[in-house]
Amino acid sequence: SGKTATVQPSADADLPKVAMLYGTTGDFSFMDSAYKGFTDAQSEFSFTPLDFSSPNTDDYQDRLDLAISQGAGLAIGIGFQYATPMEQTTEHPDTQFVAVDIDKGTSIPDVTTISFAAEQSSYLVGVAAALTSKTGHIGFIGGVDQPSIQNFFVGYEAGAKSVNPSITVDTTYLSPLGDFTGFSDPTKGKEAAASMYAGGADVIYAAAGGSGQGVYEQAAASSTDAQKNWAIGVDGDVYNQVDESIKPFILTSAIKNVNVAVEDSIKSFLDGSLEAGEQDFDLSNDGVGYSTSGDFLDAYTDQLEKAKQDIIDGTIEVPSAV
Amino acid sequence: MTDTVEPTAPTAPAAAPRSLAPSRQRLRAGLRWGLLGLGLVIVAQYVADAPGIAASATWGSALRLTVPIAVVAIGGLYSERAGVINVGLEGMMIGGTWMAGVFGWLWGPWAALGGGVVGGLVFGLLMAVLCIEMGLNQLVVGVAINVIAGASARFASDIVFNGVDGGTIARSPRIDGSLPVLSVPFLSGGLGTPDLTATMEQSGIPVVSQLGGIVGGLTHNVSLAAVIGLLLIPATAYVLWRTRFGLRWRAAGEEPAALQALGGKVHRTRYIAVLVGSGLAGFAGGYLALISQAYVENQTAGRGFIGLATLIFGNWMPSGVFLGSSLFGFSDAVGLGRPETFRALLFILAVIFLVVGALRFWRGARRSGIAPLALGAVLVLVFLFVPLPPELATAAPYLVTLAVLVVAGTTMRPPAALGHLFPRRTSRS
Amino acid sequence: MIRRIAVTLAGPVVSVLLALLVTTLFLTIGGYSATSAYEVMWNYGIEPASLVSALNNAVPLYLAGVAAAFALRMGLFNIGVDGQYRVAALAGAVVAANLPLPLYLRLPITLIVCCATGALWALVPALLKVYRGVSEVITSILMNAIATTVVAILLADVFRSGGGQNTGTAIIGEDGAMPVLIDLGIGNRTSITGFLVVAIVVGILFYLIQYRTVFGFTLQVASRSPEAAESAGIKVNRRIIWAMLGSGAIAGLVGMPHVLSTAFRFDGTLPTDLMFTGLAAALLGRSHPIGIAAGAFVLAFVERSSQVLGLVQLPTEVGSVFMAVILLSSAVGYWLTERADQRVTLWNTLRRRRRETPPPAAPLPTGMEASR
Amino acid sequence: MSETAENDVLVRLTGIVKRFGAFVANDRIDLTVRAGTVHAIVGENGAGKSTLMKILAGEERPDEGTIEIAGSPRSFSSPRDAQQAGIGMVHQHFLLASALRVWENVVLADEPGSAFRLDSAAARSRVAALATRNGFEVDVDAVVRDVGVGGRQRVEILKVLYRDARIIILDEPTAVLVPSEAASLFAAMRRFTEAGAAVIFISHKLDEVLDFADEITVIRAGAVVGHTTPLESSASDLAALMVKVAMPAVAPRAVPPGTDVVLSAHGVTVGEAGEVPALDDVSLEVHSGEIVGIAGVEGNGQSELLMALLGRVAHTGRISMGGEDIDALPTETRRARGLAYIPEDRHRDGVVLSMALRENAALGYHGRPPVKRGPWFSRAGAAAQARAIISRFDVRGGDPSTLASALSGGNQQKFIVGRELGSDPRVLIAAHPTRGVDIGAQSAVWSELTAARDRGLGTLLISADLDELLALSDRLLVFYRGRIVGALDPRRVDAQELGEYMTGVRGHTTNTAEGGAA
Ligand SMILES: Nc1ncnc2c1ncn2[C@@H]1O[C@H](COP(=O)(O)OP(=O)(O)OP(=O)(O)O)[C@@H](O)[C@H]1O
Ligand SMILES: Nc1ncnc2c1ncn2[C@@H]1O[C@H](COP(=O)(O)OP(=O)(O)OP(=O)(O)O)[C@@H](O)[C@H]1O
Ligand SMILES: [Mg+2]
Ligand SMILES: [Mg+2]
Repeated sequence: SGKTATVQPSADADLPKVAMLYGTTGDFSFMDSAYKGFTDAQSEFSFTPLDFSSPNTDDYQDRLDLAISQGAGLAIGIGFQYATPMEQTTEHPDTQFVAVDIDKGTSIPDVTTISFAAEQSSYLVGVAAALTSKTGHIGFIGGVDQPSIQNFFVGYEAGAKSVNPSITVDTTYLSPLGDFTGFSDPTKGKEAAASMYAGGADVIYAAAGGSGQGVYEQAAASSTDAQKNWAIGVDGDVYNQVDESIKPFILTSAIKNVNVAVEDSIKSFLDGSLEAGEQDFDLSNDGVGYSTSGDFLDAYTDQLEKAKQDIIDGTIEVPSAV
Repeated sequence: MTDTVEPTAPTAPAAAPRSLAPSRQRLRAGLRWGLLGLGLVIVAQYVADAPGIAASATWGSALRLTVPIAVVAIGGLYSERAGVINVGLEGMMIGGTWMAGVFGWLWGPWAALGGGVVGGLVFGLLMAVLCIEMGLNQLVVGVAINVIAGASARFASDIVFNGVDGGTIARSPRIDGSLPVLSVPFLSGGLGTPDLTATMEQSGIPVVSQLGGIVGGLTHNVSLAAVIGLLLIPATAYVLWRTRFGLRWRAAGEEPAALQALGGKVHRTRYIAVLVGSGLAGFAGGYLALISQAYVENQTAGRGFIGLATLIFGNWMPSGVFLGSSLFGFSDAVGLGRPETFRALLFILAVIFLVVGALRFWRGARRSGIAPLALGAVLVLVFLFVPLPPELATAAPYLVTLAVLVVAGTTMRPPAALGHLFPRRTSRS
Repeated sequence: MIRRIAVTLAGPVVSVLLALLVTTLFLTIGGYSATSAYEVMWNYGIEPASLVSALNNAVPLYLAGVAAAFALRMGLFNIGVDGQYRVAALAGAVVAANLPLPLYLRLPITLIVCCATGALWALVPALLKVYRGVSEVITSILMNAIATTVVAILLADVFRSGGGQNTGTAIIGEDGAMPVLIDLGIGNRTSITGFLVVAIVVGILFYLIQYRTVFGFTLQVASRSPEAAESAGIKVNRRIIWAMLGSGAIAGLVGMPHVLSTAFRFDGTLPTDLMFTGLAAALLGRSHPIGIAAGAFVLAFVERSSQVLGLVQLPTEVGSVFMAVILLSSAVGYWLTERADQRVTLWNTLRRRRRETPPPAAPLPTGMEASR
Repeated sequence: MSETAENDVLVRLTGIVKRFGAFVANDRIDLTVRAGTVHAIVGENGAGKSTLMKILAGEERPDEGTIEIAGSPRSFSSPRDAQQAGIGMVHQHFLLASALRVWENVVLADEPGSAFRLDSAAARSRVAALATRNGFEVDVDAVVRDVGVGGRQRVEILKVLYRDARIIILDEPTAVLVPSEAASLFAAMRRFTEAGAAVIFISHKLDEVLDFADEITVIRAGAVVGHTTPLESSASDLAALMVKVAMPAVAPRAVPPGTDVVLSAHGVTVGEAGEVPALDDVSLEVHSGEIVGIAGVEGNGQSELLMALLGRVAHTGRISMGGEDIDALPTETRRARGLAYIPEDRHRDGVVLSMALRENAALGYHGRPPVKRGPWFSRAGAAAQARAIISRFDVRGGDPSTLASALSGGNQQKFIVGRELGSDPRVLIAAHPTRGVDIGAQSAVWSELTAARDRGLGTLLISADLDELLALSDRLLVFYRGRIVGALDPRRVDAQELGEYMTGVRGHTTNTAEGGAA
């Protein structure tokens, strides 16, 4: 990445400007994925990137204003918190707004809202977990006890129960609502997983950002010859992120293609086809899904694909927490 | 070690270690309390139907969660015993995690621990120079170190880790390998011997299986880093009371002028204490990084502050720090487990509080018996009738510590010169 | 007099210069260009909208700083401001949204409820300190964590309004929100929040109580020498409780600018770092009301201007580094200026001595009777 | 004083100058101390005695001048250097870590043992042996916090002896001691000198200086103004040299004491339930215009009586002021009703060292004008108070904006006395009002106390200084083990008899003292 500070290149003044408004990278999930979409787009298309990151939780409006005042043609806000500022900023004739990861069914005039059906992918990994579990006991570790994470759990549980209605699903959140240390405390993640594995669960779905690392490590550490323990990753394909020694224990990951959403918005903005309105990223358009890296799910491909098709067809109604 | 939930925790450390004679008595008392505690745990397990409370997983977790808090608190003890308030423990710990990430990534797990110490020392040096040399307000410096450590760790990660394979702005590349784990031979399967405690735990026989779970959890597969961390506590007690430096160190925190008048070197003693303490805080950070096999941004999650609280809870005594941190670690482990385990903990607390309250009433100290009795009664009611919101479990360690403080109270005896600047002697000008 | 002002001003100036120096060092080592960073930050920071925003953002920092300072003057380290303001903000948001009264009644009641909630939360450490001898630092730390859980439970199970990812309380309408003080109307969002008035009132009250009343005097005595205080008829335990209550009451207001002027509800966007930044402001301003105000503004200014760093591909952490360094350098800056001031005083005295050519021996002290 | 051989000279200070900023604390001081002698240094408060001693003990560096020890010039860069040269100092304000044990305080920084082990057994036995050898009764394992003043003093001296000092400096060692303790200290001093050591001894009590010193050096305003021996001078000569005032003396009283009782205690008991009470069923009365003295070895209930009268501890029994019960009243109200208080330990509860004299003048009087104006604290009013105290009581070394810590101990004491007497109180409780105060100031304080008495003030005087008690009191009560064991007439009692009461040799327990010596 460019480390030398460059004052805004005026030579590129005629290039369209795309601003991305986000928190901070390094959460091993959502923000990182969005940021990846932004950088991928930069290498593929030609536009001037405006990178507005902030660790604060109270300056969403500021960042939006900044994007407008810097002449951005497109402002992509990452996170549901952008819904309100984008709704309240009614005058933005020269700037198109995209709000990523908004609740499904939210419509804001003149704004492209993108939602992800995370419960659907969670349903599928729940099916996978139930099929793989030998003990009839699986677990879920959430980073922070907030709706977006509860949503993963709700889908996961429904998926698992669809396979084995009597399955036990343990659940632990590492920190309460409003305390974000749960997303970055691998130590706690590891201990929570240790407790769950010891209590009989043999598959754990970790929707816990950076704390997930502890869960993955524990899956490997607590596996014995007698019992193999699995972990399921979230957002990106965790199999590709972890160390070789951990890979054999990553059953699958529930994928949320935030990067695709960001990159696609930029692409359609550049070719002039970006429309305001709702976009749902779900199983039907591969906006969410599950990974098969490691090929541990080969035996269950048919069941998983059927469940996926049923969801797309609407035969299965996946519950949601948001 | 079964006295982790010992009821009299905060009052016990007030007694200074004296001569050797009463030590056997204390051992016996400890044993007695330990057995009572064990009995209580067993009862709680059946009453609350919570196998988790006596499971080796819970006790193993408790041990592992205790270590970083105990070590960082001991680090704080070093500096505060010498008279320097250390609010910067969290920052030093952050420095430790970060440096452990670098060292561990480059040179493996042992280096990670060493790197943790180095990372702590960087901020310890800053604190020492600013507080001891320049005499700046120790609270200001502590707070500043916390802020500066957080900001510069991220800044430095951007430069060092970002773009390296497996590293990001919020994480170091993986620390490959881990420190050896130890188990006690013939008890918990060390050196390839049969794992007696595991057999006991699985036997399902009352008392035997719980004993197996608890002992097994505390002795099976304990990381060498945890062992080192725990050994630091008695080692610190030894240094504090059995070495010449220890005497000067205590004097520097109690009455530096007396030390100086006798030709001791107050500033040097304080430097050593602050630096050693920061190194230990960094060590605690390194321990965390080893658990996650990488530096992860914000992974200290406020443990430095908990360590500070534990230090005060433990009345600036190594034994008190141990009790405080194990209380915290145990409740943390329970909070991460199944909800009924948390209910079992509530039951245990309720019984302890009721017994303590009743004992106080019986001995005539009625007023001080009211708080434990009331709290115990409330806990019993909660245990019997109130469905607990699951969020409450995450606050378990804080609530338990607060409850114990309310019941026990303490005669806090901070070092007399804590926070006092001791100016260098006016030299010829 | 001029010298006193100069000395007072020199502290902060030296601090800022030192902070710039250290941050430049950081940036240069990191391979960034410091000057371009400062340039864009400054240019953005002095835009009217930025100045207004910095002013508005300085208000909660100021309140947090004053809350910390209120306890600090009694020698108490209220590290629990954090929990106090979060609990109080939740209470305030609920009251402001639901109280069926006109604004002129609802707003003051809301603020009073916030103060009361914050004070109540601070009462726990105070009582434990007085009756159980437990240091307020440890109980405050515990109460912060417990506040998180209590807020989470109340928000999730009781006060949550609406679904979706947002976990906020009900929206506060016009009738409950803080009116805008002035809308400067020079571009986007250049209205100054009415909380500025609240902050000024709190600052004045703080100054009067702490520096001008007998009560403030007794607090000072109680903090510096509890024994002397007791003998002089000052009840130290009561001062501890009052100081914590006062601190907690002010802390209760910290979250309200966000609730009543920005988000119009209590939700996940409530900033979580106000205590430490506020504490930094208090320390920068040496617990003096005007100093804290200046400190808060500087910190808010830096925070706001660092938003623009992304334009030059610089990480926003530069802002945090700068803020952290300024905190340290403020202490160092004061140290340096004090040192210099002492030197100057000594030098002046010696020079005056020499000019006066004093008699060889000091005048003999006169007997006691002679003076009567 | 015969001409002693030059090699007997242990200490020779020449031309010592010490400045603090622009202030000259020591101005070209010369001092010669010989082996086997007790050398006293006297001088008024703030004369620079302690400073000079600190220089000799290596704690301060002189700006000019030389130090010769046993003939060879030395330059001390730390107390350690001075200790190695055989110099040990007992400080005016004890330098003891009160949370540490006696033996720990003694061996600190010179511990027996190796780098990794402190040989505590050896340390304890060495300290215990040292104590026995010197006749110092002290429990080496006691925590210093629990040791009384006399004991602390012995610990301080043990520290010096432990380091084999040949030159022992005692800075106002007797200020806090009762006569019996002082006597044993002097006996010990003699033993040291007989063994060839030199003792340098600072005191404001001129009679003990004349009794025990071999040589006397007088310092005024940082300079040596005289050198003499007890044979050559009398107390009044010394006093004249020091401050040019006469010895403090109290004129026989002209006004008879009043008849109305201004302060009374009936059956007052202070103590923890189940323990021997520290103050046991004490009753006493103070009339207007009367000074009631309380004698007793420190720690026999005097402090508890003070605290009870002040309203700072829980007690049983009845206390009344001017006929009204004040048991239920807080300290604040008692003080507002005219109870003035000169504390035992000025640093503990007399002044706030880190505050200016202005604020200190308001201490205890912050609830009334001119300091309190409505709810406001009037800095001008407080400053005026401070200025009045400073000029009326000749407090030297500061103006209202000076920090209290910048005053010498004696001047702090004068400031406190001035503050308490300046408020026109009805009752004064005075504990050790002239502790650590030079003679000039002492006579000033005494005449203030008697003047106030003549104006009708009822005073309860607690003092360790028997001369003071005998000179000022109208009646004398003796405390022993928390009880009143004697009510004596100061005009008819001598120090010997008083001492017997104080140590419990004589005296039956009387709980009522009104009848006593009225
Ligand atoms: N760098 C250090 N790290 C750890 N401990 C130290 C260090 N330096 C000194 N100590 C300890 O402090 C104690 C005193 O050391 P120091 O060198 O100050 O002794 P000293 O003042 O020279 O004493 P003595 O005069 O008896 O030799 C020793 O017991 C030693 O263990
Ligand atoms: N560190 C210091 N800084 C500034 N002034 C000082 C310092 N130490 C002493 N002084 C001043 O030097 C003078 C001499 O002080 P010193 O303590 O030697 O007096 P002293 O003769 O011992 O008086 P006393 O009988 O009251 O103890 C005093 O005026 C004191 O205020
Ligand atoms: Mg002196
Ligand atoms: Mg040595």
